[in-house]
Order: sequence, then C-alpha cells, then structure tokens
Amino acid sequence: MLRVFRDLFRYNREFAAGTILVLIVLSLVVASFFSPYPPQDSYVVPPDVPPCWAYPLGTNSRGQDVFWQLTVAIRNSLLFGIAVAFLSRIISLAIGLVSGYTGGLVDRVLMSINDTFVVIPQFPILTLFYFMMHDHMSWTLLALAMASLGWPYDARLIRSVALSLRNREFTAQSVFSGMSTRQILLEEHLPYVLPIVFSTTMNNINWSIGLEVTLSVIGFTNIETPTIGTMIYWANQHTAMVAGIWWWVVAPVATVIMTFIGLFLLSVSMNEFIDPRSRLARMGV
Amino acid sequence: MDVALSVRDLRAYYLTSHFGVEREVRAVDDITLSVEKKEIYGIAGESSCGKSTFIRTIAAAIRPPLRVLGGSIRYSFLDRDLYDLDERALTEMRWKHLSCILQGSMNVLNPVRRVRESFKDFASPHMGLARSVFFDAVKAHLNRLRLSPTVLSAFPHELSGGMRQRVAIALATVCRPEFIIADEPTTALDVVVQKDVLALILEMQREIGSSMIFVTHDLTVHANISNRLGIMYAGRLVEEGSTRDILRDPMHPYTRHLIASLPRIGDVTPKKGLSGAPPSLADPPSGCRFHPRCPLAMDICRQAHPELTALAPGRRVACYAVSPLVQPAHEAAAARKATKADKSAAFLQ
Amino acid sequence: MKEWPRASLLGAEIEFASMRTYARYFLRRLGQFVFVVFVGINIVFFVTHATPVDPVEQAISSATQFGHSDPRAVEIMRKALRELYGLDGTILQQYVRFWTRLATGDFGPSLSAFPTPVSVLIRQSLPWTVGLLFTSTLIAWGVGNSLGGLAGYYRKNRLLKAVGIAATGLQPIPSYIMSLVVLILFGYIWPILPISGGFQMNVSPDLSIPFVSSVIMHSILPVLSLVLITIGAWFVGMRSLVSNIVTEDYVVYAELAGVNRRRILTSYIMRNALTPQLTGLALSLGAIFNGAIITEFVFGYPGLGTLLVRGVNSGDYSLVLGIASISIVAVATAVFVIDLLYPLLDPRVKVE
Amino acid sequence: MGGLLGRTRFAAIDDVSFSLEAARPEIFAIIGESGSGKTTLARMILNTLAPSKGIIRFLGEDISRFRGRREQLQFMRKVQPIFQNPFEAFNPLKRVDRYLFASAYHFAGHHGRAGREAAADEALKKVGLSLAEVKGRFPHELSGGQLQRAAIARALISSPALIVADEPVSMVDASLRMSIVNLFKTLRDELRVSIIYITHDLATAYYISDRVLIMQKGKVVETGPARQVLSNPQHPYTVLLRESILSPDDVDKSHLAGAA
Repeated sequence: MLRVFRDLFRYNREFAAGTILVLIVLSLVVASFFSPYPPQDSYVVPPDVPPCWAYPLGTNSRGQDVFWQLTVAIRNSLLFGIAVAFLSRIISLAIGLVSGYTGGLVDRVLMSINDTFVVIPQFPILTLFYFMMHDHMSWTLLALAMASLGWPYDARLIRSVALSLRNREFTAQSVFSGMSTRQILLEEHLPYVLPIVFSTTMNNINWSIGLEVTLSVIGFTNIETPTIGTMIYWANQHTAMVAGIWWWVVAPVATVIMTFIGLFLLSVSMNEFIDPRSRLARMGV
Repeated sequence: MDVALSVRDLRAYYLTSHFGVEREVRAVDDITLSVEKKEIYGIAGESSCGKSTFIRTIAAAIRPPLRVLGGSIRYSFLDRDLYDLDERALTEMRWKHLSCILQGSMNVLNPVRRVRESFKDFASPHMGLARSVFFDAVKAHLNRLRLSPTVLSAFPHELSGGMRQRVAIALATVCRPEFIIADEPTTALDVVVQKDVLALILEMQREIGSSMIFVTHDLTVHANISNRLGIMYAGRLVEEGSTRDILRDPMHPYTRHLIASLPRIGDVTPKKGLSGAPPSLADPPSGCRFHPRCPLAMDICRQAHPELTALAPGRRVACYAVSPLVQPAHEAAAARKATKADKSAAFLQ
Repeated sequence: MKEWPRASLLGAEIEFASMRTYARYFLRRLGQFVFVVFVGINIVFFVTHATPVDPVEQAISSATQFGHSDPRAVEIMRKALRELYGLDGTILQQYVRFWTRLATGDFGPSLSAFPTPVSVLIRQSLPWTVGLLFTSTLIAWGVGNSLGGLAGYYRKNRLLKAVGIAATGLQPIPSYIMSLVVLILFGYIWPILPISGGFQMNVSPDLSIPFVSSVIMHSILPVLSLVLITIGAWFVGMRSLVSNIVTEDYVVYAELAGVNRRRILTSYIMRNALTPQLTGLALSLGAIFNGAIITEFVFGYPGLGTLLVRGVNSGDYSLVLGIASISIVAVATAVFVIDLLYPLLDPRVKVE
Repeated sequence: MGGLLGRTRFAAIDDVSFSLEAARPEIFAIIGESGSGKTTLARMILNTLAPSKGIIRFLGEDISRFRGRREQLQFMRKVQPIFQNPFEAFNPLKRVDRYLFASAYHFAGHHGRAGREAAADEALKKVGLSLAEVKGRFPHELSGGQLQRAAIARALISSPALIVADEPVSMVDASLRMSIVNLFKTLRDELRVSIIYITHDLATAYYISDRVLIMQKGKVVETGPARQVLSNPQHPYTVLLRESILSPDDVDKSHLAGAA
C-alpha cells in the first residue's frame, strides 16, 4: 500500500498536487482543535485588523480571528460533505448494484426514476425545503435532504458497471463454482465498482460543500453553525468587500477552492490508478 | 518476376512505460520478405505472433507505443522507403496505390455517415473526377461486386455483416490500387458468407491485377487464396514457400505441427496439440524462439536464432534441424532508422 | 466485363430506419418527460405538505408580529390565506388543486408584490433566465467541446495542454464560488463591467441601441461565470472521449485511406463524440439550471434566481412554490427538446 | 434408466428435442452459425435461462424446478459449463485457483485447506496440469490453453455427469487447440462424462463427436451420427454448410474461383 502511494506520488502529477492540497486543508482541520477560544465567541480580538504576525489572516468586524474561524469552518464544511457523500453512496450503491445485477423490468423502472432525479433541478427544491422549515432547519436535516438528491448520477455509473459485469463469463464461472450471490457481488464485482465509488465520493463531497456554501451565503441554512458558507454570509452582512476587509472573504474562498481542486485531482488520479485496465497494465499484462 | 513490395530486416517494437515500469515488446523482429506483382502473399500465425503489427508497419499505420526501430520497406510504386515519405506524399499514396481491408467490418465504416460519404472521403480525392462522374464510377464498381447502388444511401448499421464486408471491399478496390493489405478480412464471418467474400476478394484482385498481403490465422483460408505463404512465430518469420509446398511438405517443426493438427472432415486420425504456449514477446526465449516447445531442439537452438535460409527456389526455412545449411543469423544493425520512425510516429500521433 | 443482372444485386436486405421507429422513440421520450414532471411535482407537494411548518401560520405570525392582532381579523386572514395557497380541504383535494393550478399556470397572487399574480412575476423573469442559460450553455458547450476535441486529437500541442490544466482546475469549482470570484475580480479589483442588475436603470426598456447594449454589458459577467463553471467539464469529457474514439477502427481505417486530417477530426471523431456529449448535456441541465439561478442571485440579475431569493426572504409562499414547480417543468421540457434532437445526430437510435 | 437429458423441447428456440443417455457417455455436438440459437440453447441446458415453453429434464427431473440454492447446487454438481474465452472466464483481478477451491468447497465438501488443494491438484492432473503450475497465478500469467485446461479441471472437481462446452476452442490458438479437443475425448472415455459440444466448426465436430445436431435460425434441420451427417448431409442447409467449408486440401483446386 505504501509502495502504491509512493508510485502514485512519483508518477502521477495530479495525485501529487491533489495530495498536497488536501493535506493543507486537513492540517487546518486538525488546527481547529487547538483554537485558543470557542469559535462562536465574538469580540475576543480587536476587529478589522489586516493580516499581520499576530493574526496571520487578519480579524473580522465581529472581533474574531479569521484564521481560527476558518479552521472550524472548513472542519464543519468538510464533515458536512463527507456525511452527505456517505449517505448518498449508500443509496447509489444499492440502486446501482441492484439495477445492474437484476436487469430487466427492475432495471428499467429504477433507471427511469434515477434519470428523473438526475434531471430535476435541486436548488429550487432545497430552497423550498428551507422555506418550509425555516427555524427548524439544521445541519443534519440539510445533510439528509441533500443526500436524498445527490445519488442518481453515481447510481447510473455504478449500474452500468454492474450490468456489464453480470454478462461477463467469469460471473458464470463463479456461479458454477458454487459461490453465493453475496460472494459474487462482494468478491468478484466490488473490485470493479470501488474505483467509481471512490472517485464519485470525492466529487460528491465537492458538490455538497458547494451547495452548502451557496445556501449558507444566501442565508438559507442555520447561520449560527460556522461553515465556509456562513463565514462568507457574515462577511457579506458586514459588506466586507466594500469596507475593504477583503481578507474576511478571500480566506474562506481560497480555502474552499483549494479543497475542491484537491479532492477533484485525487478523484481523477485514483480513478486512473484503480481502474482495472490500468491496474492490469501495471501487473504487466 | 517484378517485385511489388520488398521488406528488409524490419523491426518494430512496442515501447511502453507505465508507473515507471518500462517494457519492450518485440512484436516484429528482423523480418525480410518480398511480394511479387499480382501475387497474394499469405501470412499465417497464432494470436500475438506479430502478424498484425507487421501489417500495421507496412501500412505506415503505427502510433505509439509501437515504434519502427529498423529495416526498410519499399513499394514498387514509391521511389523511396515508405518511412522516408513526408506526410503529403504518404497521404497521396494511400488508397491510390495502397489500400487495406480490415477485420471487423462492423466497425470500419463511420457509424454516423452514409456509405456514400465514406466513398467520397476515401476515394474522391484520389480519382480526380467530377462529382457526378465519380458516383457513376462508384456505382459501376458496386455493380461489379454485385452490390445495389442503394447501399450508398444506407448507414452501416442498416447493412448485414456480409454486406458490410462487401462494401469494405468495394471501398478498398474502387481506386484500383497496386497493393492491397488484407488483415483477417473474413475471420468474424459465418462460413457461408466467408466463402462468398473470399471469392469476391480473389475476383477483384485478379481483375485489378493488384498484389496483396493476406493475413489470417486460418490455414484452410490460405490454402484457398494465397499463392505463397509465410509462417510467423513469436515475431519472426520461420518458414516461407509456395502455399502448396508448405501445405504438402512443411519443413519447420512448428509448421509441420500446425498442418498435421488441422482437423478435416473425413479424417479421424488422432491429432496432437503442442506442449507449452507461445512465448511472451516482452521476454522471448534465447536463440530460436520455438525451442522450448520443439521436439527436435538441440543445443544450438538455445544459443542463437537460425537465419531464414533459402533451401530450394522460393523456399526459406529457419530451423537448424531441417538442414545443415541453416546457420546462426547475423544480428541486423539495430536502431538504424529510429529517427525516421519517430517522424512518422509524430504524424500518426 | 460481365454485367450482372439487376435482380441478383444485393440491396434488398437493407433495413432503412423507418418513420415508425422515430415515432416510437418520440413516444418513449414523451413518456419520460411526463414521468419527470410527475415525480418532480410530487416531490414539491411532499416537501410542502410533509414539513412541520404551516406556511399560513408563518405568514400570520410575521404579519401580526408588530401592531394589534384582532382575533377576528386573524381568523379572516387565515381563511383567506388558506384559500389563496390552496391549503384548504382534505389532502386529496389539495393534491388535485395543486395539479390544476400547475396546469393552468395560476399560482395565485404574490404576497410580496400583492396583487400581482405569481405567474406574471415568473413570466417577467423567465426570459432573463432562459436567455442567460441559453447563451452561456451554447458558448460553454460549443467552445468546451471544440477545444476538448482538438486537445484529444493533438495531444502534444502545448497550448491545448495548458488549456487542459486550466479546465481541470475550473471543473470542480461550484457556481457560487465562481461567481463570487468573478465579481471580486471585475467588481473590485478591475472594475470595468457592471456587476449588478440586468440593464442600466436610467435606460428605458425598449428595442433601442442603448438598451440592448446595456443588456449585453450587464449580461457579460453572469454569462462569463456560467461559462467558466461548465466549460471545464465539457472540455475534459470531450478530450477523453476523443482519445478513445481515435483508436476506433473507422478512424484508423480513414487514416489508412489518407482521408483529409481535418475531415477525420470533424466528421469521424468529433461527430461521433457529439452524441454522448449531447446526452451529457441533457443529463446535466438540472445542474446547469442550479448554477444559473445562483449566479443570477450573485449578480442581482432579474431572473428566476433573484426572484426566488426575494420570495423566500419576504415569506411569499405562492411565489417560491411557483418557481420551484416551473423550474422542474422548464428543465424537463429542455431535456425533452434535446432528446428529440438526438435521432437527427445518431442514425442508430432505435427502439430496443 | 432415464435419459440424462430427456424429452427436451425449447420454444424460445423453435421446437428443439433431443436426449442423451446417462449410461452411455457421448460427445454431442450442436452445430450452428451466428444467430442459430445454439448459445441460447446452451444457457437453457445450464438452467441460467428458462425456456418459454417446453421442459428440460435432467435424470428425469424438470430442471426449471431447481430454484432454491440447495437444489441449484445439487444440479450444478452434475452439470458444469466450459466457456468460450478462457481469458474472460476468469476474473482478471483474482487468482485462478480460487475457482478451483470454491468448487472443491461447495461441491466436493472439502472444507479444510489441505482437502481443497488435494482435490484441485487431482482435477488439474486429469487435464495435464498440476496445482503447482496454477496456484497463486493470475489469469494473465497463464496461456489460453492452460486457462482452458484449468477451467475444465474446475468443472471436473464435482465429478459432473454432463459438461456443456460453448465454443470451447474457438479462442484457443491453433497449436494448442487439438490438445483441448483431445481432452474431451479423454473425459468421455476415461471419466465417463457426457459432453455437449457447441460449435460452428464442422471439422472439429467431425473429429470428436459421436452425434451432431445442426441448427439454423433456432430450428433443428438435421441430426444423427456425426460421421454420417457430416459426410453425407441430407438437408439442404447442411449441404450448403458442408460445401462452404474450406479445406487445406483445396490448395490445388480452390473452390473459390468457381463460386464467384
């Protein structure tokens, strides 16, 4: 495993760049646990101080240190993304594998529903959801709502792989070796599905963080939870750009862009590395 | 006899590097042969013996990781080596002088273009005819191949497999090229259709008077279509002669085995398979590449690979056990043309 | 040369695609369209009815927050709002009324712009959104695919490689962040273009040159943001498609025939990549629509996005509901239109 | 004594009937071109596809009634497949031996490692390989011939009464093909396994099979003893097939010139 990592790092520029970016973001997350004061507290430092030695990313108009604020915000945003990705992976794996392995009518019905969810614009529906929930809106509810909208694209990918695997001769060989369906799905087919699950997880984390930021900035989430989105929301509320407190906006934007590109590069490079074909090429076929 | 194509010491390898693992697959190693005018030269061999790579190389259709590392390829209609042509001359030569019929007629025609457009793209630039005259000529040609002109308005998926292969043959012969390269053109076809298509190829070749290299693993097809036959094993030519001589009196132990093991209707004598398996071209055995499987292997076979030696007029064999005339080969100067090969590689990406 | 009798010519076995196969294709896509609208609208109904908050009570509480609250007046107001929102009667009656309203395009009057009907507000904003979406999608899809195709074919070109790196970097950035960065760049750092609104306030909205140019100037930044958001995905997708198609037999064969290189790239490679990219467009329209309304909000563009946010902030239930429903119908329609284009591009489309 | 496969009627394929005797193992060739329905027939015999009409009986029992896992395992113990493409028939990401061990576990009841390895080795020896050559290897490390032998060995572990081989040598190289074909003879004569050999190749069918069945577009056009049917075909389609076959002996008198 370590060798794989080393090889990837050495021969795959995307992986190297992605790893470095994600490591930077992760170190911010780790730093959040060493914050000298609770992240919600305001007026703990002098307001509107530009970046300097004492406050590397400056302070904001609410008297918070932008750096420490940022560490907590990125931690929450990342956690949110991972939660949504995890939940929606369960749905997409279940739908994709069942649809592909069963085939026939089940497949047609599931894919029809799937395509519908792919097409439906999520933002107006999430907005409507916020509108109906208002103060009841919470981190968990939003994650659940987004997970229930974020699965279809990936389910379709997983299904197409599962479908092609079903018709491969080695599947029949496994059946006639007496293996159970569970064994075939987990031991024979999963290695082919995993690369997609990995790479779509990264992309799904990106998608959900992006949407969370958007909803937060407009104020359509619980704005008291510090996330990248709510950070920008408060900066906008204080018209930070107009007031020249640019670091308040630039810091979260730069961090979240770093996260996006880092995760995306990892997804691209992992996809290539775990792709059975390139795996076979490495094995020396 | 005039020579239509002369290949000397041809060497083409796949050079790959993946995650730092460098590999060299010696698909075509030191092949020398010539094809006479108006003859069908058959090449036989098992999968991954290098016959497809050979075809790709003489058709100037290589792209990385395949590289031509040495040797020369001369066609009678060219005033210089194939790999000395610039892009423009190469494009001009294609189809007018040298055309191809490939395996898998299913996929050789652009699925979103009507057959008419394919004829226009492929043949029109070389025939230099006005549009209406051009299509009259095409229709006349289709007629000769017993194809209705309605195929021109069809999309490839609207044709049956046999029809598609006929259209492909029409496409390859409409410019009346001097040389045709056929790569397993009947392999995916059913036997009834296969016979038809072979007859058509033979008929066109005779009518146009072109020379042809015909590649297939199927010796029964060669028996029916090829004038001469070259047998390839693990990237090398091991035997060559007239098809009749080879089928009647094979000399190389590999050829002998291939022919002896052919099942025939009416013949129930036990046939044997060879032990072992064809070697990996990434790591071929030393000396004669057949020696690990050869029942006649001697010490020298392990040390140096035998020169393809003329033992009778038109008959060449590379096996020490066949005749004392066969001597170790002189290694041809390697990498003679690496730079030229790179140039052509850049052209075809 | 012997002439063969016409009768023996092979040709009768050609199966030309018939009108009937197109008709069956059309019906299938129509079925999917109806299904998408049906499921989408049901989700909307579910969200509005399964949530604990009653929009009527919410409106009343915000109305009675300040000033007097005569219980009788509140009761009248409650009744009026229920009727207005279509929230009176049994759940089944509400469900039927929900569909009737959608079918007639009547979502009642808007609360925030009383008594203007919601349908009028939507009709005013929709052209802006459609225009923005259409322009930016056309540019992003066209340019992204063209460059991606070139990059896939000419793999060694330095310039195209650089474009590839940029596209890879752009691809994962979500709409809001991209719009914000564009806004900061062109609004604060290098302020050369208008950053808010759909046209200049002091220009009268008619078909005059100042108005049209003002509309164009105002649309540049939103369009630019939207193009930047989506172009990366088209570029990268097309590039990988092309590098696969290059190895297809029909491309190799055309190269062997010395077919003109530009013709190979356009008619053999890109033409065959077009159909999967068109499918991709249909599948991502929902996501593109999301991006558009978010970008509109950032730039205060007078489209559906800005209207939606205004509706939420002013507690305008009918307006939010109307926009959500119309969005679903609009995107489903656009997907349907693209589906109908598909057989024109791919002659192989047949009903299995 | 009932037939091994008795009173077989397929309607998806149009009305195909034949039976094999359990007591007298034979190689039964089903010959057809693409689209003749021979692969569909194979899948029906293997019970992976249900005929829309008609019954396939194995040792007197209707195989479509084998639904539960126990019954299916029971059926698979007696009827085993060999696939067309040896490189496709093993998962490229998994070791080849796992299928042998799985068969030994599920069909021969070898739950211990030593028992499984012994059973695999014994089966591999029957096909001219040994466990030492296969153990721990991935499919790409073996040749097509070796893989096809390993596949046959795997099928043999459960001591089946019937093997259904769908084009088992069409993807195997010429120099290795006949040794696989000969193997089927050995299975019939020494292990007393019946083999349904599905192919488009008349010559190998002539060489090994006892009886043949010729299919065209889902219908049986001719059936009977192999040598008789193929040497002296009666049905026009069989005659056409027989005439279209090229032979290495045509080298002096090519049939092609006249055909065109």
